[in-house]
Amino acid sequence: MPVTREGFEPLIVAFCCNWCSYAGADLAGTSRQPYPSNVRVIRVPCSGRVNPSFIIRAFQRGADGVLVAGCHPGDCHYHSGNYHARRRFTILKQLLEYLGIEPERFQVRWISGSEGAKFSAVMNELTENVRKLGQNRKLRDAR
Amino acid sequence: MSTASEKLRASAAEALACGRVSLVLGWRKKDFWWQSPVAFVEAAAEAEQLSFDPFSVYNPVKYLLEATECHEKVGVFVKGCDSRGINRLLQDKRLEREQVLIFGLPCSGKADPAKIRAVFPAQKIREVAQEGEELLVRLTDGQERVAAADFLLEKCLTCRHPNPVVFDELLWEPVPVRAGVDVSRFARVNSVAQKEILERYTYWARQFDRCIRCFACRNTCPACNCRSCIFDQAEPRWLGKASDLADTMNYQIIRAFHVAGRCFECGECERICPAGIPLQEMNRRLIMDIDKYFGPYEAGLDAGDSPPLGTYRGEDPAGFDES
Amino acid sequence: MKVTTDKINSNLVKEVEEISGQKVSACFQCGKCTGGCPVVGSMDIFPHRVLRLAQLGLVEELLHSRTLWICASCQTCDSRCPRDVDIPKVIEALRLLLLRRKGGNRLHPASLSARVLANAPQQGLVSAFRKYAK
Amino acid sequence: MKRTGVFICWCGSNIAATVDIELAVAAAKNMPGVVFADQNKYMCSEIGQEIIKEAIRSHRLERVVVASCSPRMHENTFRKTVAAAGLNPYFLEIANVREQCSWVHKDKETATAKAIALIRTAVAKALRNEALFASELPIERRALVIGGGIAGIQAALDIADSGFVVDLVEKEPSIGGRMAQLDKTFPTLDCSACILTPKMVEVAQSEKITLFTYAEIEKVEGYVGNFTVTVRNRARSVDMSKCTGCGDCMLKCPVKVDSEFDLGLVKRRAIYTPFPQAVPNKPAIDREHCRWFTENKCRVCEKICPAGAIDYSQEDELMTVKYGAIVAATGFDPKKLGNYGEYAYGKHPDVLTSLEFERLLNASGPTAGKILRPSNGRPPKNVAFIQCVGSRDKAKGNPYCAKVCCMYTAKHAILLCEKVPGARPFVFYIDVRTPGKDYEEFYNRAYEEYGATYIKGNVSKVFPDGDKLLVRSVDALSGALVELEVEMVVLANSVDARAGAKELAQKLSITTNAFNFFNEAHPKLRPVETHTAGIFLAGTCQGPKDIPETVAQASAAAMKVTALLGKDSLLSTPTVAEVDEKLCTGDMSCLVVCPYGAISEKILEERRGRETVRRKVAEVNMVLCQGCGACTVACRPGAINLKGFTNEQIMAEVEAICL
Repeated sequence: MPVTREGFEPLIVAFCCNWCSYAGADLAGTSRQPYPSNVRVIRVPCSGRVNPSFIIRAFQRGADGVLVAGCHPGDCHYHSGNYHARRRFTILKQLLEYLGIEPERFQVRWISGSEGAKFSAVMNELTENVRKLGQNRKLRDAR
Repeated sequence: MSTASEKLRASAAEALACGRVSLVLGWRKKDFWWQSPVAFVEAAAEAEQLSFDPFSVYNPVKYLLEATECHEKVGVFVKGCDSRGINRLLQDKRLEREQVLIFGLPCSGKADPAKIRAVFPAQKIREVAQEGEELLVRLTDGQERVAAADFLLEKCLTCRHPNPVVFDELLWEPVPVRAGVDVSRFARVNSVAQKEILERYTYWARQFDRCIRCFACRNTCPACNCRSCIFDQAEPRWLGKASDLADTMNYQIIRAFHVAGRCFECGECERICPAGIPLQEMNRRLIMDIDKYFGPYEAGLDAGDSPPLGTYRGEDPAGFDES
Repeated sequence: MKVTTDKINSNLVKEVEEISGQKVSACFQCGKCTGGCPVVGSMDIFPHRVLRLAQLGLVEELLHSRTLWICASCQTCDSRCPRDVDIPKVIEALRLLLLRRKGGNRLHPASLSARVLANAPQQGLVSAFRKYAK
Repeated sequence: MKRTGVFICWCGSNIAATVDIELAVAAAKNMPGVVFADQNKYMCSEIGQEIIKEAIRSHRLERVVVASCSPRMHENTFRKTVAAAGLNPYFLEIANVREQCSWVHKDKETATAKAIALIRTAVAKALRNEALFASELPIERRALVIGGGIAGIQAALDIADSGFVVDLVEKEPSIGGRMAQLDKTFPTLDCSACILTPKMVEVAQSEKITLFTYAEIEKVEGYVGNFTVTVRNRARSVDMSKCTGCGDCMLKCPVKVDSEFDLGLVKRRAIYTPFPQAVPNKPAIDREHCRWFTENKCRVCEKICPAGAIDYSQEDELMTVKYGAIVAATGFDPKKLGNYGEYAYGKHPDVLTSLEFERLLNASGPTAGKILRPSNGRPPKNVAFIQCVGSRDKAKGNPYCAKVCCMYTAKHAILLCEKVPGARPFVFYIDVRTPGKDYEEFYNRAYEEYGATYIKGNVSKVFPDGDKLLVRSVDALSGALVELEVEMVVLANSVDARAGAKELAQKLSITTNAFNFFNEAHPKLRPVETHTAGIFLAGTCQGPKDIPETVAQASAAAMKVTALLGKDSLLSTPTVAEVDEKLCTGDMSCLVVCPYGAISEKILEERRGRETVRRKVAEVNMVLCQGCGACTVACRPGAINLKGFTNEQIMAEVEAICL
């Protein structure tokens, strides 16, 4: 957990699909659109590859916010992966909120390979929202 | 002895005697008045032990997984809830329809021993039997009749399918659905959902804190029928071994997620939980969301349909910010 | 008539859209509405132009138009519109805008005497209170 | 633990200006498994790559992590580098410290911390990397083209020209398609038949092309390089080997049916070729209308045929052929106008669709090329052309633009003026769209040279008025109401996907959009490929297009086919799903979500005690699997895993990234 002089710095883990959102993140880089260094990306082939277990595990190990980013509906490189992801994470998100986890902490977004600015904006927004919430203690391991 | 039990015995004895099946799953009476565990009957002569009483609540369906490995065809008695478990196994390809002979038992609900104990002194109760709409409570010093409806298990109060949805033979006439179940089905979920977010967390943290990770909820659940459960695997270690609240939440979230769209609301997980965790409130929350986002769906009614988490529609709404 | 940034950005267009539930921006000016309108001969601003003016924020100009009171809401235009714009609803919204502006178009509960309140049929009161209210 | 080397790239100052490289190298040296860490100004340079190769040798490295630009940039470069040093290329991992770190962060301290975390994550993953190998597949060197219009013809000719064998399957008794129905083509006014017919003949004469007309696709199985296709050859009732194409039968047949080719403007016989230039120029019997098949009498054609080619006993034949690649070129249907009562189509004979008007223009059409009113056989003077009929209409038609109507209407206006002296074309339009070489100029000629009147206004209603037609509209530009009395109305009806396109898409396992046009794999960069490898698209089955675009796409598809068939073998992607049979329950949740049909059931026999028990498990076809991983999440026990992105690897990344 990076804590700087300014106080609490959240850790954001982003699962990005290789074809759209990871390319969007790269484009944010090539077009120099800054976002906080709190964000760390894990590259997956498709949002449909993201297992809810990975998300819970990230929260357990200290992530304060988790993002799953994939291609826009209809644009999935694998045709249907993001549609399955949309169903899975729709109910997972409702469940987490029902259990009392703040909705801002777990986000799903569609970011295309041409949306570098959007990637950057989403990361800024997510980091700020989570920063306001403070540290994730609810799903975090005690040790 | 009630005619219901007699009908069970006769059906089982007949099926075993003529060789239609080599094993029948039902219930038998055990040492205490509130115990009616699952019985395994392999010969017509043993059918006498079968009993169908206010406590024949256990779902015998999960035993079919092992039973069908060493028996070509197994007879099984099922209540409405149990029968949906059969469809669960059929849909999950864990069972073939020809492997089972299903005796359907329309069921107007099973009794909650705790509710009986709350009214009658536990030491005095010797037997509780169903007589029509009433429970006959035999005490050490006499007997009393009470309305069975007042002593129903929580899960039976919200039962939408008291009659078996799949069977070969129905042992008696179907029973009506209890009035008001549709309202009460999600009442508890809604009351939790209405709490403030921190209150919700505190509520669930208090519940999960009691979890001893005995996995009884998983073991009893016919939807949890994997050959090897991820929670038992070592590499990757999906679930930590520490009895830590975060690990418990991990377990409970993923367990609920794995039965999402597949849970058919038998409520055995919650009834059997030694820590009294209201697991149905999680399962039903998922059912609510599935109904809301993907269209109404009830699992276990039709083994031929497609569970909502294996399919999709292009125009599905998202339960998150899609902007 | 003059198009200015102020007019284009004015809230009047939004108001018309909100009241009518129609998106005036959907119109691509094919003119099929005007071509089929049975009362177009008496209109000073033709139906397709009503939408064009609304797109450009020229709502004030529309409010003074005779067209608002000529349109018979026969829905011929609506049934043929390839962009699914219900023009009679847009025109009705413009009429409502005028009526609201004039004021005095509905009952205010406070203005009624206790005797009236006690004796008037409730349904009548409710509808009178709500007349043209937002 | 695998001996891992970490190589950190400066990328000149691109990375080094924001990330403290020394600090990162020092940190990397302390990471679990790392036995060597180094840095270079440009890791991707010859020198940089040599450093990696040398270190692999001298430090006996088993895994390599390069911290540099995005893996989308240089992953392949470095995979080749480690392969050159004798390691499996998939032992490499990239930490993206440029695009996703140094370029988006300014503060050196936090950027360095993040870079170290990213390197740690890549190391954690690399330690769990396994050797992956692409498998090789044989290729069936034969192509199938579905649809014998200009797209299919062009694709077949180009594939044949490259030396491969092609089967061309056409549903109708002749190839030629929609283009054969046209008179002249914009913007050059070439005669359609003059440029199409030679190509049709070329198809018939090509040694490499086998033509199957009156045939349809029944079933498609298999995968790229190895499709197995069942084709239904419909009973033609004419022995093709005996028929000489003399046409006597067609003259004597007593049954008259609306000609599909002439859109019902004239009749054809029950034994017929669709049009005089048909290829093959041998008739087929339409059994639905033939008197022998419907009433059991007649047999006139059999009596008249000098070659004895009539064979009423023929039956549909199914043939099963293996193909390496498939081109879908099934074309379009003109939109049916049932929703558009306001245009009086079907109520007045002088209201025509544009394709019907095209037949009137055509020299071999019902009027031998004269524009005559169907009602009275006299030439019209004033003709209204209505654009966007059923196009750009989200209320009751297609929301999309049909793309070709603006241009062919300009052509119709010009041809009207040429054929009927003194005639006046009126074109009712919403917008005129003429992108394309020489297109705008062609449109300009229509109103400048030929005097076509363009009116911006969609026609609201066409009123039959005696023997005339009253057209009501508005000129949206002037605001003037328009009421014209015309003798003919031509409706530019929209382009629909071919009826049956959806069913064919299902057979081919390709996707369609909401309007049943076949989906390309990528709208910009893979416009002729589909999501199913080995299946390509040509022409209007993918979406409305004109002839030049169709031909270009057909040649492109042919090129894709020949590139595929020209390979020695196919390499499959190595990052595919894999089943752990011990864990597999066999409930096939994975199969349900697989978009490629790559998963099937397999019966496993295993020993349990003294018995052999059989149980069902999932099996992955490594060729069909594209590695999306949707199955891995559907699988509750985690029995199906994705190579290269395994559960173990991703969990390790999560652990490392959160440290």
